[in-house]
This record gives sequence, structure tokens and C-alpha cells, in this order.
Amino acid sequence: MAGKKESNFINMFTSLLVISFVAGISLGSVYNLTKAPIAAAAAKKMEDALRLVLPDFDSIQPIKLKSAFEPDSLLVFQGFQNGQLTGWAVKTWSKKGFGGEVNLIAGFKPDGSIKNISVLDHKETPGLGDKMQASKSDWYRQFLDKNPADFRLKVKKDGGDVDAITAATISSRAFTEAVDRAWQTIENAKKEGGNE
Amino acid sequence: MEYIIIIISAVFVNNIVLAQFLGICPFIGVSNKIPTALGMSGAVLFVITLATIVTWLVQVYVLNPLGIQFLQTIAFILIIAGLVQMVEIILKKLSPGLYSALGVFLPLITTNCAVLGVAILTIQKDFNLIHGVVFAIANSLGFGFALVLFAGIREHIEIMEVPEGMKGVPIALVTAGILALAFMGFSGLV
Amino acid sequence: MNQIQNFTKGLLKENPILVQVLGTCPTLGVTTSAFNGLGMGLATTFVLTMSNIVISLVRDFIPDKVRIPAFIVIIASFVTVVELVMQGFLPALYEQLGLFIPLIVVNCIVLGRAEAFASKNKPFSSMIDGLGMGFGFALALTVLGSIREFLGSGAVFNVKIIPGDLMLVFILAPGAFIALGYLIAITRKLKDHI
Amino acid sequence: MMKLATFRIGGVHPPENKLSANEPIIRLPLPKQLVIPLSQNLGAAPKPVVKKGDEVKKGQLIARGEAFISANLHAPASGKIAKIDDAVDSSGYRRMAIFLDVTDDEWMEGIDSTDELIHQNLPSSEVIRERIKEAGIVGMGGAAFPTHVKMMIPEEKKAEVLLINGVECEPYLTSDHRLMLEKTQEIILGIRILMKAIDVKRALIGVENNKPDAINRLQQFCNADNGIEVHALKVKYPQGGEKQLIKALLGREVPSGKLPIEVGCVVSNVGTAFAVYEAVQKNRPLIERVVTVTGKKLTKPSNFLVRIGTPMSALIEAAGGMPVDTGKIVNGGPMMGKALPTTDIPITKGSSGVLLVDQSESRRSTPNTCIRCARCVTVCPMGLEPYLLARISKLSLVERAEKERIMDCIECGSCQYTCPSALPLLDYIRLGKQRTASYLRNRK
Amino acid sequence: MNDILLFTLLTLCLLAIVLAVVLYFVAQKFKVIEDPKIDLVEDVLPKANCGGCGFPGCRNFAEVTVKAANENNSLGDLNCPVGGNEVMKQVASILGLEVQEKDPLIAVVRCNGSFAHSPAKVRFDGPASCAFAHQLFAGEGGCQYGCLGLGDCVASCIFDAIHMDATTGLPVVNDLCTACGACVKACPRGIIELRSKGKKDRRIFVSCINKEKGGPAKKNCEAACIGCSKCQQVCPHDAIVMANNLAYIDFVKCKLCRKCVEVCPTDAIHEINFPPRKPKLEYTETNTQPPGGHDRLEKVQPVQNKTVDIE
Amino acid sequence: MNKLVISGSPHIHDHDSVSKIMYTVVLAMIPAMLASFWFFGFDSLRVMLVAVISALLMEWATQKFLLKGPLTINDGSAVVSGILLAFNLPAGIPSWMVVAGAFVMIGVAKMTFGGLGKNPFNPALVGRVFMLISFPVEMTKWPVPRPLFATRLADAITGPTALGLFKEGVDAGQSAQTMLHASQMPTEIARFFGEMGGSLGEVSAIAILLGGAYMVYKKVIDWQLPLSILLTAFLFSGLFYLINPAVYAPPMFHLLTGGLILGAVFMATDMVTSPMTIKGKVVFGVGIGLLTVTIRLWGSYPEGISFAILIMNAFTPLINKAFKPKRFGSDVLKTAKI
Amino acid sequence: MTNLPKEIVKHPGVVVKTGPDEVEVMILAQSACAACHAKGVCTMADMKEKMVKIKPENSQHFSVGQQVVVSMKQSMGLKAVLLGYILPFVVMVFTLAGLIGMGFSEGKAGLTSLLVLVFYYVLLFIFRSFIEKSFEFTVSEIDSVQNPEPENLCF
Ligand SMILES: Cc1cc2nc3c(=O)[nH]c(=O)nc-3n(C[C@H](O)[C@H](O)[C@H](O)COP(=O)(O)O)c2cc1C
Ligand SMILES: Cc1cc2nc3c(=O)[nH]c(=O)nc-3n(C[C@H](O)[C@H](O)[C@H](O)COP(=O)(O)O)c2cc1C
Ligand SMILES: Cc1cc2nc3c(=O)[nH]c(=O)nc-3n(C[C@H](O)[C@H](O)[C@H](O)COP(=O)(O)O)c2cc1C
Ligand SMILES: Cc1cc2nc3c(=O)[nH]c(=O)nc-3n(C[C@H](O)[C@H](O)[C@H](O)CO)c2cc1C
Ligand code: SF4
Ligand code: SF4
Ligand code: SF4
Ligand code: SF4
Ligand code: FES
Repeated sequence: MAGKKESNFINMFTSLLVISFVAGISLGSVYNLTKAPIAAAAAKKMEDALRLVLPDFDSIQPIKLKSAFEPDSLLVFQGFQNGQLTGWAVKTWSKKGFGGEVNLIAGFKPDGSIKNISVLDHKETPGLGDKMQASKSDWYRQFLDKNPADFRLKVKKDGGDVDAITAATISSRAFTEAVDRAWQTIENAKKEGGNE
Repeated sequence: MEYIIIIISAVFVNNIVLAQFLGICPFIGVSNKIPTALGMSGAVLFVITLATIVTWLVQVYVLNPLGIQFLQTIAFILIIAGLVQMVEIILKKLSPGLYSALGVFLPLITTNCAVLGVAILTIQKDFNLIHGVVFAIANSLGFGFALVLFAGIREHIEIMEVPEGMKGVPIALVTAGILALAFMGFSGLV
Repeated sequence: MNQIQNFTKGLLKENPILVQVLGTCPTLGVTTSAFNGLGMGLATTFVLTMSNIVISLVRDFIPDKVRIPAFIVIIASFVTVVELVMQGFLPALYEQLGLFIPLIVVNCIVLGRAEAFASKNKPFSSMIDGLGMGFGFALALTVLGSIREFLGSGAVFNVKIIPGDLMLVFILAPGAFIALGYLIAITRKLKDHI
Repeated sequence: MMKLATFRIGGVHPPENKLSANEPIIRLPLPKQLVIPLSQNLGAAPKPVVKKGDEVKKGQLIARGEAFISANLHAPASGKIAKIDDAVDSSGYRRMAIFLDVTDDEWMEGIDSTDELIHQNLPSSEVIRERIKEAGIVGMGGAAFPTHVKMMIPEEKKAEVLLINGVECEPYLTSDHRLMLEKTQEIILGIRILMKAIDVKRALIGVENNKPDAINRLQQFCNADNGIEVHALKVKYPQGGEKQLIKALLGREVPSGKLPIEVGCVVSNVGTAFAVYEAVQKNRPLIERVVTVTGKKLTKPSNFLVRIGTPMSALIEAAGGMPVDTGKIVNGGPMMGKALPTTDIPITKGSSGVLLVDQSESRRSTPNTCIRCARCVTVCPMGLEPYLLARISKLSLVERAEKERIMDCIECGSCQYTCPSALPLLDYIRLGKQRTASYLRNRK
Repeated sequence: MNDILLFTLLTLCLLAIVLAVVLYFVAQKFKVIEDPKIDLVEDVLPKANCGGCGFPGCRNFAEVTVKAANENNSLGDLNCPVGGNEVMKQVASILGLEVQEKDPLIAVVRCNGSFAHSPAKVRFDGPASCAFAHQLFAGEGGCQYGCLGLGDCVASCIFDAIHMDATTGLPVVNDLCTACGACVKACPRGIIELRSKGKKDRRIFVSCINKEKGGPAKKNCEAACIGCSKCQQVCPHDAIVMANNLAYIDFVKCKLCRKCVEVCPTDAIHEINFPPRKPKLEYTETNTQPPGGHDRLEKVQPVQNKTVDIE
Repeated sequence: MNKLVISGSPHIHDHDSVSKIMYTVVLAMIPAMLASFWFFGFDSLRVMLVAVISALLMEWATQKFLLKGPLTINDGSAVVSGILLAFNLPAGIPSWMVVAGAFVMIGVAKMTFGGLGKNPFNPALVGRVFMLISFPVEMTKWPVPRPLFATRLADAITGPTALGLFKEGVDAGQSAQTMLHASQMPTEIARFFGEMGGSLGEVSAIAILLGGAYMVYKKVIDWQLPLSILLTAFLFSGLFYLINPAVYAPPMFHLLTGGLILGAVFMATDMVTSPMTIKGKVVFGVGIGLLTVTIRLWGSYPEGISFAILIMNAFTPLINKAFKPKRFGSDVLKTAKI
Repeated sequence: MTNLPKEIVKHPGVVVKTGPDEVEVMILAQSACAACHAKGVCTMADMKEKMVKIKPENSQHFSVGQQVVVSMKQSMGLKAVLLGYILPFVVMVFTLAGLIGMGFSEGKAGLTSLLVLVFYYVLLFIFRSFIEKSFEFTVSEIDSVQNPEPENLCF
């Protein structure tokens, strides 16, 4: 090809430089343009999850509460409506899943009953353990509006009140454990709060 | 213990090829000779580990402080390309004999997907450097393990003459599928 | 070669996945559902087409030896653009495709077309070529995604066709390999017959 | 009885079918014309020293082996050379042969024509070797390797023991068996001659345990003085293969690609020992041999003493004629013999038997695919992997074949005999051996 | 301009510079620049990767031709038999060279020991491999030179150009043949020869390679060349040589006059694609088309309408 | 006169054939089939029939329409595979799933590679694992055995397998001892004779061993292979039992449950997919034993033999390369007796 | 795998340059890659065709453009992998692990291990003549023993 540049050092150097310069400018600009939407998307994801599991709120206050089972702490979002506490959303987890960790966010009403639960991520088998997701089955509905004080958060096999997903007791157990962790944490905090 | 878990996970449970789908091209494209497969695994081990160390340093000491994490893809790929090339030049310059022996012995060694994939995964998983290196090693071992097993099966298949329509890639994929099926037995080990 | 042929060759005759068997990793990794396959296919098409155009435009200014790094920079830039845009506007899909979005950069098809076609042809042909190959890629991914989604969960594009699950294996890794293996075998047969 | 010796790896037990075991050796009448193929021995064919129209006497040299590995040919009867022309050999290929119109059965002068046993005056080893060479003796065990060459022990090697192969492990064949019974003393003498030729003090005769009469008979003449021992061996094919025999008798293994002398042995067949006796003590060249004619449908399975050059058809006639449903005629035993395209093929020095197989048995079953049952591997006496060798032979992967030691295969056929899929394993292995051999030659 | 943009630029340019330096050294070390002509040449090659040219694949052939052109300014003996003159002309023009036309060749099966001419006397039972049968025995018909009919040549052809004819038991070459020579190498008996395709695809050859004397030859096969040399005597162009009781027609000298065909007492000389001569030859159904017709089957030898002995 | 046949030597054959071997295996499976019929009734017949028929159908169809080769459905290998697939399924499995499994078994695992003898993986196990992963719900519902003629509940009720029960319990924090003596747990004797929940063919150890002995007698399998599996599993699980009996089950429990014996006797011995030499077979067996116990003790699946055999199948070519038969001439005993 | 070290690896190539005592051979990528449509690019950084310089006894025998087979002992290939990849890998990882174990920061440890890698290569450079000696190749003309085989029913 006639116009082809020779492969000498200067040519190579400059052409690469020019290309990266242009690429840099464009990428920087695209980044600047998408920064806001990306942040918004991330924020929206969190808010969506919270909207799902918390009763109506107009402001959110994240706090850390000591987990009921471990020395670590859990991230808890307190929802307020007109300054009034409307509920807690607890980011909780269990490592007992079939495929690994199960992360979910569980929302509680002020009286301690479950408002809603949303699975953030999990590695359970599609078609089995993934039935814990709201989008896959209604299994999670059995938790709604139950108060763990009288609804024992254990699968039936282990002597609780939770009906396990068919053939996925392990996943169900993990899910239930995560919810239990959240609930106990809230309850502990309440007690301590009460004591304060 | 953590290291062992990382290794078992990467070699058996989440094998880089059979479960994570990285480095499939060399896996199905490359020779059926077992020593060659071993040699390739050695090369991949070095390249992936080296790449992981360098990219980790770049991510933590350049991209993160400057707030330009979004350049990860482009930076990593350029670094990896440069590194591989550099090793090549160095070897050639240092010892033409050694370089020639590698040329005769190994088919292409760069496994782009796997190298870049492991580098990115190391960052995504928030590993510190040493965990990252173990992770890289473990994945290379997983790659080598799958490659060597597959080389054996492939040789068997080649001698047994499969049906015309399935020859080559299709049979390799189906075999890999069955192998992946067998490897599901490892699930839950970690 | 006329532009129509130039476009259609990628669909079957030189289909990047089913005939040339390039880019197997993303193919297997993202096709758990038809929708994911399509998403990945379109993302790749975008990168492929854009980089083909740009490379074709600048091909004469790049010395041979730095051709490949220059192509990589260009391709990686478009990949990053896709990444950013998806992250901002299609966060759900972005999460599903995960690692495989940045891996577009090492997808043999993209670099392969850059090298084999765009670096030797005019921008318009290169664009058509990129589109053709991209659609071929997307087509294969969508077909494979549909097959796996259907066999795995009895649905296509999330539309349930059969109640309940069918054969879960197809959504998992083994099913991916097996389904692609047969798909390639079938394509070969079809290709011979056309 | 104590445990009988045998070789360790592999082996099979085909039905023995030794139909003619009790038939004494009968001398077959001379035919009108003898066709004596020039190439009867391993190595180079001898060059004719007679021409058309020449009158020859029984025992006269008619072709001289000039090459290093070659053997002389002698007139099996007196008569006139009709022509020197092509004749069909056992493969159906046309090869040079001397056609002799028989007129008479009178020995040439200088040949002891009596049956008297000559014990004394064993000549020196040089003379023995010379006489063996002159007499055109080749191995009668099947390979027809010129015996005088075998007797020339390389400088750096030392023969320690002579092994005499009286195993006759091939089913059906009984010629060695009968010879051991009827010519025992001659054989023992032949062995002593051979021992002297290669300068060893010890000789072992290996005989399979299915020939107790032969073992007994031989034992009578073996003693500490002559250093000859008879060993009964467990019946297992291919015990007669020289490597297997050495393993069975001495526990030594001939290394891959090496000759028996590597482990200090020389192996000869009983028939060879007999021929050596006749040549050295009676000055008789090798012009006749014992041939078993057998077959399940044959009226009279027999053992004949036959002149070299007699057509097979004459033997079959003498054994009661060809049964109507003969499907295959085999020159040799059923495991290693060669299927013949016609019966107009002359007996040569290496023919040990003619086997008529009926139609139902002559067709092979349809091959299936290899199910990797490993039976072939288990029975291969050389420790090879026949299924693999056959595959790589089929794919012409000569280098791989060499690496898998295809050249070690002794073509015993145990693998093919036993393969449940009826695969033509040995057919392919032979092809592979041929290709590998030519590849190896080219490489050198 | 904000920080991010600055950092982006800096990082990328830095990487680019490093890469440029690295690659500069590569350029120094790996001085071989792939000649773009190689691709061009490869594009015109048939891509059959058959090895007919003597190289493992078309790409190799392209490399070699380009190299030869650069160094010797000629293609020498390099030839792609599959593409033939057509392709070699294109290759030459890419490389700025001329090629002289070579006569196109085609494989010819020089045996007519069909089931009818050389009926089977024995039955072969074993792997369908000519190479094996050849080492085992002379052949079912008894001719030790003749075709074994087990199709090693057929299997060796990647162009689908040679097939076994079920009625004769002999292989037949069709015009898909590219003269790659694979069958010639595959036949253990050396029956197949590459001969000039001839004008209008017409050719004359002795369809026999039997070196035996007339008697035995004729005993095994009615259609054998019996070495009578009638053809040699009648040939006006000195195209026929006799050796070992066998006639051979030199295709360079042969002018296709057809005189020898008529005199051969055993019909061992074959003519192909000639217009039918009056009654002497009978044509089978497949052979009735006029020469140059699209029938893929070679116009074969006159086949006697005898009953064919196939088991 | 008829024509003489020309062929290479040898000219005789021992007349054993592939179909004889396969039907010997079928014969050897009869005790286990009877046992499954005894414990699971007509459902077991249904599953076996469906499996065999669909296996044959698939083999026939692929050969007829895809491979266009000779039809070999009479060789009996598909029958063996079919029965073995059925042996690995619970009695209550819906028929369509059996059909799907059998199609995958023959279509994917066997015919794709060219049919009998060419498949690197055990077809029945590929079919079984495919089903296990595709239909986990149905594949883990085990009807409680109910000996024919025994007066028990009419309707099939489902229960866990012994291994499943144990694993669940231990995972949930129960001690091994309590689990072993839990009411649902079959007794040692029941385990031996097969009165426990499980796949059709795996429940009765005695029936399988009987078949195994017959195959060894008929020289269809080598005893070293099953023995090495059982022994390894016994020793390896025994080791952990000695270390911590509160968490790990005793070795006998491992041997008699979860199809270990079925796998060892009928599946690992599949000659097509196992190594060729005895040494190789022993290595293969040891590998299976170790993997099975590993999966059982630490993996998610309660039962591990299917996976273990499949994984070791992948090693078979390597084992074959590493453990060649002893070549003649490799022991050069120059000094041996003379 | 008892006879593994003796095995020979072969690789087809084309002679690109001949000198008085050496020939330069272009090694073509192996089968799978050679047939691939995109072989020129699929590994962006790796050269698909490598030049190897070989000193055969009979370099005069070869001409440019000739198809040859380069062969060497398999053990040499493994040794090359060892020297070229495995050892540097070990050096690098051990340095890294050691330094981090000793309490250095990850950044420092990482950089040092890369430096040590450089050092390794310098060492290799110093011993190059020694290393060089252990690699021997033979170049031979292509042999065409492979002839195609007929298909048939059995097997
Ligand atoms: C392929 C496969 C995937 C599985 N995935 C899960 C899962 O995600 N979650 C789960 O709890 N059990 C899963 N299981 C089932 C468990 O192994 C086990 O059989 C089940 O939890 C038994 O409990 P159940 O029937 O009492 O619920 C899976 C089984 C298979 C075969
Ligand atoms: C070239 C060559 C040289 C031989 N030299 C000897 C020898 O020196 N000593 C010996 O005992 N046999 C020698 N033999 C014979 C073989 O060992 C063997 O006896 C012969 O090939 C027949 O053996 P078989 O009947 O077992 O096949 C030689 C064979 C050949 C081909
Ligand atoms: C498989 C096989 C079986 C053999 N069986 C016998 C046999 O039974 N008797 C025998 O004398 N030679 C047999 N031989 C030939 C011997 O190997 C060897 O060549 C012979 O004993 C050497 O003696 P010779 O040179 O005197 O013939 C057999 C060879 C092979 C390969
Ligand atoms: C001893 C023996 C065991 C067998 N085991 C199996 C088996 O586990 N699974 C199977 O599909 N076929 C089995 N078969 C049948 C046959 O070998 C199998 O279908 C082949 O793997 C198909 O190529 C067995 C056959 C025999 C002789
Ligand atoms: S005996 Fe036959 S079926 Fe068995 S492994 Fe050997 S070749 Fe294969
Ligand atoms: S014929 Fe060869 S491969 Fe077969 S058993 Fe005998 S020695 Fe072994
Ligand atoms: S021409 Fe040669 S290769 Fe072809 S069938 Fe005849 S003998 Fe066989
Ligand atoms: S005329 Fe016929 S038979 Fe006579 S030499 Fe010529 S070709 Fe042969
Ligand atoms: S796409 Fe080729 S290695 Fe991943």
C-alpha cells in the first residue's frame, strides 16, 4: 500500500501517541458523560432494594449494628417518614448456601415483623436454589408479614416454620439463616436501645 | 487454609476452563500431546502470574489513586500485550537456543482471555497481592489440569476416529461438556 | 465482492462462532439466556463496527509494526465506551455479562476483522463487514442462548413456553459446551447443503 | 507333578486338534515332476547352477546360495531339468523355480543311503558348519533361516546353551511330534552335532506336555554325559516362539530387537537337528521333510515324508483327497500358516503342514468395533497393545508405531484369535510392521 | 479540563510510549516482514490443502512461491496441480512473472482386470486395504500386477474424483481429478499413472501393467497386454515402447490416431472420450453421452455385457 | 467348486463375541433386577423397560439416520447401558425423564463419539449425572422400599437415602452416632439385602456381588478393579472415621450405601472406559475410591461414585499411557538360572 | 511414560535463510493454528511464526524455501519451559512471598519481585553460552511416509 507509513521509531512513536491521545480524550469525555448515570444507576439499585423492603420512607439513615451471631457488624438502613422511624432494612448474608454465599436485604417493620426480603446475590443452582429470588418464585412470600417472634426462622426439617423450597433445603436454610441473623440483630439493637 | 481453598476452588470447583469459560480457544485448539500440554501449562503459569502482579500494582498504585478505574480494560490489555512481547524478546535475545526450543516445543502460548480474565477477576475479588498471586497460580494450575486431561482424551478420540460431522471442534466441545459435567461433582468442596 | 455478500457472509458462511469458532469464551459464558446472548452480541457488534470503521480510516497512518497495539488501543477504547454506557444505562445486563464485557477486547473476532479486513479495506466496506460479522456473532449467541434457555428453563426471551423447568443442565457449564458442540456440527452440515 | 515351566506374559489355548498324532510317518511316492522354488529360505535366493536339459542325480547341487544369508538347493530326485521358469508361490506371486522331470530315485555318489545310525566320528565344528552349509539346511521351525548362519556365533558373543524346539504349539501339526518319536536317536545325535558346532556343553529340549510319549522317548537318550535335558512345558501357544521358549526354559528375556545369542542361546527346531544329523553323518543334503496333512473333514490325516518340490495336491490326494466343502487351504498351522490360492504349490523346506479348513470355519466373523476389552493386550506374549498397534497401523502413524514397539510383534496371532470383536488385528499390524520397517530403512 | 481527563491521557500515552519502545525492539529483532503477496497468492489458491504441490498446505505453497519469485525470479517447478494453469497464471501475474503452460494431467487407471475379464479364483477375507492384500497375495483374479479392487486409491482422494465401479470392481476416475497424485502414491501396485489429459480430453493408453508373458497373463485376465507388439508396429509416431512383455504409450509422442487400438488382440488399449466408432465398441448406459458431455463418469472401456461374477 | 478363502493368519478364532460379553453382563444383572423388582415393584420394571427401549431406539436412529453405518443394536451394549441407567434412577422417576436421560446417554455420550468402544466416558453415568443435574427434584425423591407380598402401606412414600439422611443430619449439627441409629436409617442387614431407599439397582449389595462374581467367573471383568475401589473407599473413609467418629460415618456404612458397590462392579468395569492393564485398573480403582469418599465427605453431593467414575474416565487415556503392559524383554535377567 | 525423555518433538518449518554454518528456519504455528482463519492475529502479542536459528552439520544441504522438519529431544522442550518460564516464575513468586512475609508492603514486594525477575534474566544472559550448548536441533528434509489409508467397516 502506497501511503503506508514505514516502521521507523519516530513513526511508530508518534502514531501510537496520537492514537492514545485521541483515545484518551474520547474516553475521558465518555467517562465524564456517563459518570452521573453510573452513579445514579448504582444509587437507584440500592434505593430500589430499599423501597422494596422498607415501608414508605422519605429519608434513609445507614447505621452499623453489631451482628447477633458474630463480632462483625451489619449494615442497617433506617427508614424515616416525617422523622418517624418506619422500619429497618438489614443487609445480611449466609455462607450456608449450596453454591456459596447468599446476600440479601431484609426489611422489618417497627414491630419486628418482616416487611419484605430481596435477594442481592447468590450462587445457588438455577431452577433450584434460585427459587428464593422473588423473580423466580413466590416462595419468599411465606415470610411476608410474619413476625419471627412467633414464626420460627428455621426450615421445617430443623424444627422451624419455614417450608423449604422443594429439593433445595440447603438454600432455604441459608436464606432463613440470613433473615434470622438480620432479625436477631435488630432485636438485640432494640433491646440495647431500650436499655440505653 | 485460605490458600488451599483458593486453589481447590480454582482447580476443581470453579475450573477456569470448565466452569468459568476462560481460555477455551487454546483448550480446544491446541495439541493432543501431553508433554506439550504440560509445557504450555508452565508457560501459562508464568505469564498469568506475571501479568497479575503487574496489573495488580498498576490498579492499586495508579488507577485507584488517580480515580481512573474505568481505564482498567484498556490499561490491562496493553500491559499484558507488552509484557508477553517483552518476555519473548528477552528470551530471544538472551538465548536463541532456548527460544528456538520453545518455538519448536510449544504452540502459541498467549491465552488472552485467561490472562486478562484472571487479572480482572483478581481486582474484582478485592484480593490483596499475595491472594491475587495465589489465585493466579491456582487458575493456571486449573488450566493446566484441564489441558492435560483433555490432551489425553483427545489423543484417544483421534485414534478412535469419530464420525465425520463431529470431527474437530464439535467433538472437543462435547467432550469438554461431559468433563464439565463430571467436574460438577466437585461442587461444594469449598 | 458486493456489499450484500460482504454483509451476509458473516451470517452463515463465515459465521465467526459457528464456522470460524472464534470467541468461544464469551459465547459459552453469556448464553444462559437468549436475552443475554443478544445483549452481548449487540455490544460486540458495536465494538466491531466502530473499530472497523476507525481502523479503516487510520490504516494508512499506522506503521506496520505498531499496527496491532494501535488496533488494541482503538478496540479497547470502544470496549470501555460500551462498558461505561452499559453500566450507566443497562445496569442489569451489565451485571449479567460481567467479566465478558471487558473480554470483548481479546475476542479474536474483533481483532481478527481489524487485521484481516479493516486494515485493508475502505471504511464503508469495513463497516458493512463489521456489521455482518457482528450480526453473525449476535445471531449465533442469540440462537445458542435461546436453545439453552429453552432446554434449560422452558422459556425463550423470558417467555415461558413450557411450564416448569426442563433440563437445568443446559443453563450450566456442561450444557453450554454440549449445546455449542452440536450447534457447530449442525451448522457445518447446513453449510454444506446451501 | 511339579509345576511345569512356561513363559510368563500372555498366551492362548486354542483347541489342539492334533488329529494325526498317532499316524506314523509315511514316505510319499515320488511325483512325475518336482517344482523347486529357488527362494525357500530367509535371505537371498540361491543362484541356479544347472540349466534346462541338464541331467541331475538325487542330492546333486542345483542352486548355490552365494549371499551371506542364503542356502543351497539340491535335486530331490534324479531326472532332467525341464525348465527354469516362474512358478506360483504360496502367495500366488510368480517366482523363479527349477522344474525337474523325475526319472529315478537313485542317490548321487558319496551319500550314505542306509538307515544305519552313525554315532561315532563327530567332525570338528568347522567341518560341521561347512557340511550344514553344503547341505542347504534351513530352520525347519518355520522361519527357514539358514542354519549355518545361525551357527556362526559373533566374536563378541558366547553361546552358553543350545535350545531345541520340540514344542510344536500350533494346533493340528504333528510333524515334529512324530519325528521325535520315530527319529529320536538321530535327533539326539543331531543335537550333539549342533552342540559341538557352537561349542556348548548343554542342550535343553523343550516339549509341551501334550506329547508325553515323545518326552519319554527323548528322555531315554538324555543323560548327564551328553548334557542334553528334556523339559516338559505347560501347553500354551506360542510357546514355540523362540523368545517364549527361552523364557520358559531359562527365564531369560531376549531384549527387544535382539537375537537369542544376546542371552547366550541358540534355538533350533527338532527337525533341524534331524536334518543336521543326516547332513553331517550321512552327507545327505536337505531334500525332504516331514509334513502333516490334516483337517477335520479329511479322511486320513497323516504325516508324510515328502520330497521338496512335491505339489501340495499330491499330499492331499494321499491323505484321502480334498473334502468337498474345503474353504481354505493353509500352508502351516492354523495360527501362523498362510492361506493358499491353489493346491498346485510345491512343498518347500519350510512347509510343516497342510491344513484343510472347512467352509464354515474358513470365513471370519464380521468385525465389530474394538470394545477395549484388553483381551488382546492380556494374551500378547510380547506385552504389546495390539488394539493400539492395529489402530495406528491403520492410520499409518509409523513413528508412533515404532515407539509402541510394533517391530517386536512376532505375528503369533494370539491377539486376533482372542479378540471378541473379531477384528483383523494382525492383518493391520502386519501392514504397520511393513510400513514401519520401510520407514526405518529409509531413516537409516 | 478536569483531573480525570488529564490522568486518562497521561496513563494512556505513557503506556503507548512504553509499548512503542518495546515494539520498536521487536521490529528490530524480528526483521521478517510477511510479504503481503503471500496473502494475495493464498487467496487465489484453491485452498484444498491437499499437498499435491509437495507442500503441507496452500499457505505454505504461497509462501514458497513468493520466496521463489523474490529470489530466483521464476517459479521453477512449483505448480499447483489442483488449480492448474488457470491458478498458476494468476499466481504468476501477482508475482509479476510468466508461467509456461503445462499440459493438464489426469489420473489413469491402467488395469482392466474387471470381474468379467479376470474372474475371482479365490475370495479375500480381510481388511479392505489394497496395501494389506498386496502383501498377502497376488489378487483374487490371480494377476499379481492387477488391481486389487479394495480402494486405497479411492480413500486417498480428497476430491471425490475416483470411485469404485461396482460392476467392474475397478476404480474409475472422473473429471474432478486434479492430478494431485495422491492415488498414485496410495496404490501399492503402481497401477495409476498421471497422464496428459489430452486434446478435448481424449486419451489413449494401455490399460494393463502386467509384465508376464502372454500365456500366463492371458490365463489370469482376458484383457491383459500380452506383449505381442502389434501396436508398436502399427504406431506411426513411435509412441509405443515395449518392455517386459508390456506395451507403454508415451503420451507426449502419441498423436491420438487410434491405430493401435484396433490392432490390439486383447483390447488392452483404451481410448477415452472419442466419438463412438462403428460397431466395434459397445457402450454402457453411462457412456452413451457425446464427448464433452456433463456426465461426470469417465467414458470407460467397452464393457462386455457378460454376466458379472460378483459374490 | 466354491472359491478358496484367502486371509491372513490366524485362521481360527475362539468364537467369543461382543454380544456374548454383553449378554453375560445382562445375565449378571438379573439378580439385581430381581431385587429391584422385589423392593420397588412394577415401577422398577417400567423404568428399566423405558430405559432399555429408548436406548435401543436412540442407537438405532442415530445409526440409521446420522452415522449411516451398519446397525449394531443387537450387540447388546445398548441393553446393558439401558439397564445400568435404570439401575441408577429412583423408582418414581417420570418416564419422559428416563427417555431424555437414555437419549443423552446414547446420543451424546456414545454415538457422538462413533458408537460402541469409542466413547471416553461411561454412557450410563453421563446419562445419570445429566439427569441428576437436570432434574434434581425428581432424581432425589426415593420411594421407600416395600418388598413384594409384604403387607405395608399401599402408596409409595418417599424418603431419603441413607447417605442423604446422614449428610443432612450431620450438616445440621447432629452427631454421626445419632444419625446412624435414627429411625429412618436402614439397618446393616437391610443395607446388605437392599431394603432401603435408593436407586433401583444400588440397594441390594448381595445381588450385585452375585452378578459380579459371575462376571469374574466368566472373565468379563477383572476382580482387581472393583476390589481396589471398595478397598480404597473402605480404608479412606475408615481413616476419617477413626479420626472423628462423631462426624464421619463408619466405612461399612459407606460401602453399603449410595451405589458404591453397583458402581464398582458394573460401572467402573465398563471395559470401554476403563484402563487396559491390571495395574492401570488398580490405579483407576484407587482414584475412584478416593474421589468418591472425598465427594461424600466434603462435597455437596451425598453420593459420589458417579462423578468419581466419570472423572476417572477422563484420566483413563493418561493411565493407559502411563501403565503400559510389561513389555517382553524389559526384564533382562542375564543371570537367571542356567 | 518411562521413555518420555527420549521422545522427539518435530515441527515443520521453512528455511528462510542459509548461512555458512547455520540455517534460519521459520517455524509455522501448529496444526490447529495453522489452519485457523485468524491465525495472524488471534494472539495479538505473540508471533505466529518464529524464526529459529539452527546450526546443523550440513547447512549447505538446505536451500531457502525448502520445507524441513526441525526436531529436537522432547526433554529439551521441557527444559526450555523450565528455564524460560518455570524458574523465573518460582523466583518471582518466592521473592514476593518472602518479602511480604518479612513485612514489606505489597507495592514494594511486588516491584522487587519484578526486579528480581530482571535479575534472573541477567543471570540467564551470563550463562547463555552454557545454556546454548544444551539445545541441539536437527533439520531434516520433509519425509513423506504418511500415506492415506482407506476407510472401512471395522474399527
Ligand atoms: C445439580 C444440583 C444442584 C442443586 N442445587 C441445589 C441448590 O441450589 N440448593 C439446594 O438447597 N439444594 C440443591 N441441590 C440439592 C441438594 O444436593 C440436596 O439434594 C437437597 O438439598 C436435598 O434436600 P431436600 O430434598 O430435602 O430439599 C442440588 C442438587 C443437584 C443435583
Ligand atoms: C540378519 C539375521 C541374522 C541372524 N543371526 C543369527 C545369529 O547370529 N544367531 C542366531 O541364533 N540366529 C540368528 N538369526 C535367526 C533368528 O534369530 C531367528 O532364529 C530366525 O529369524 C527365525 O526365527 P523364528 O522362526 O522364531 O521366526 C538371524 C536372523 C537374521 C534375520
Ligand atoms: C509364534 C511362533 C510359534 C512358533 N512355534 C514353533 C513351534 O511350535 N515349533 C518350532 O519348532 N518352532 C516354532 N517357531 C519358530 C521358532 O521361533 C524358531 O524360529 C525355531 O525354533 C528356530 O529353530 P529353526 O531355526 O531350527 O527352525 C515359532 C515361531 C513363532 C514366532
Ligand atoms: C463389564 C461391563 C460393564 C459395562 N458397564 C457399562 C456402564 O457402566 N455403562 C454403560 O453405559 N455401559 C456399560 N457397558 C456396556 C458397554 O460397554 C457400553 O455401552 C459402552 O461404553 C458403549 O460404548 C458395560 C459392558 C460391560 C461388558
Ligand atoms: S481384544 Fe479386540 S476388542 Fe478387545 S481390546 Fe483387543 S482389539 Fe479391542
Ligand atoms: S500377533 Fe503380535 S501383537 Fe498379536 S499377540 Fe502376537 S505378538 Fe502380540
Ligand atoms: S488401483 Fe491400486 S489402490 Fe486402487 S483399488 Fe486397484 S490396487 Fe487398490
Ligand atoms: S497390441 Fe495390445 S496386447 Fe499387444 S502389445 Fe500392444 S497393448 Fe499389448
Ligand atoms: S475466546 Fe478465545 S480464549 Fe477465550
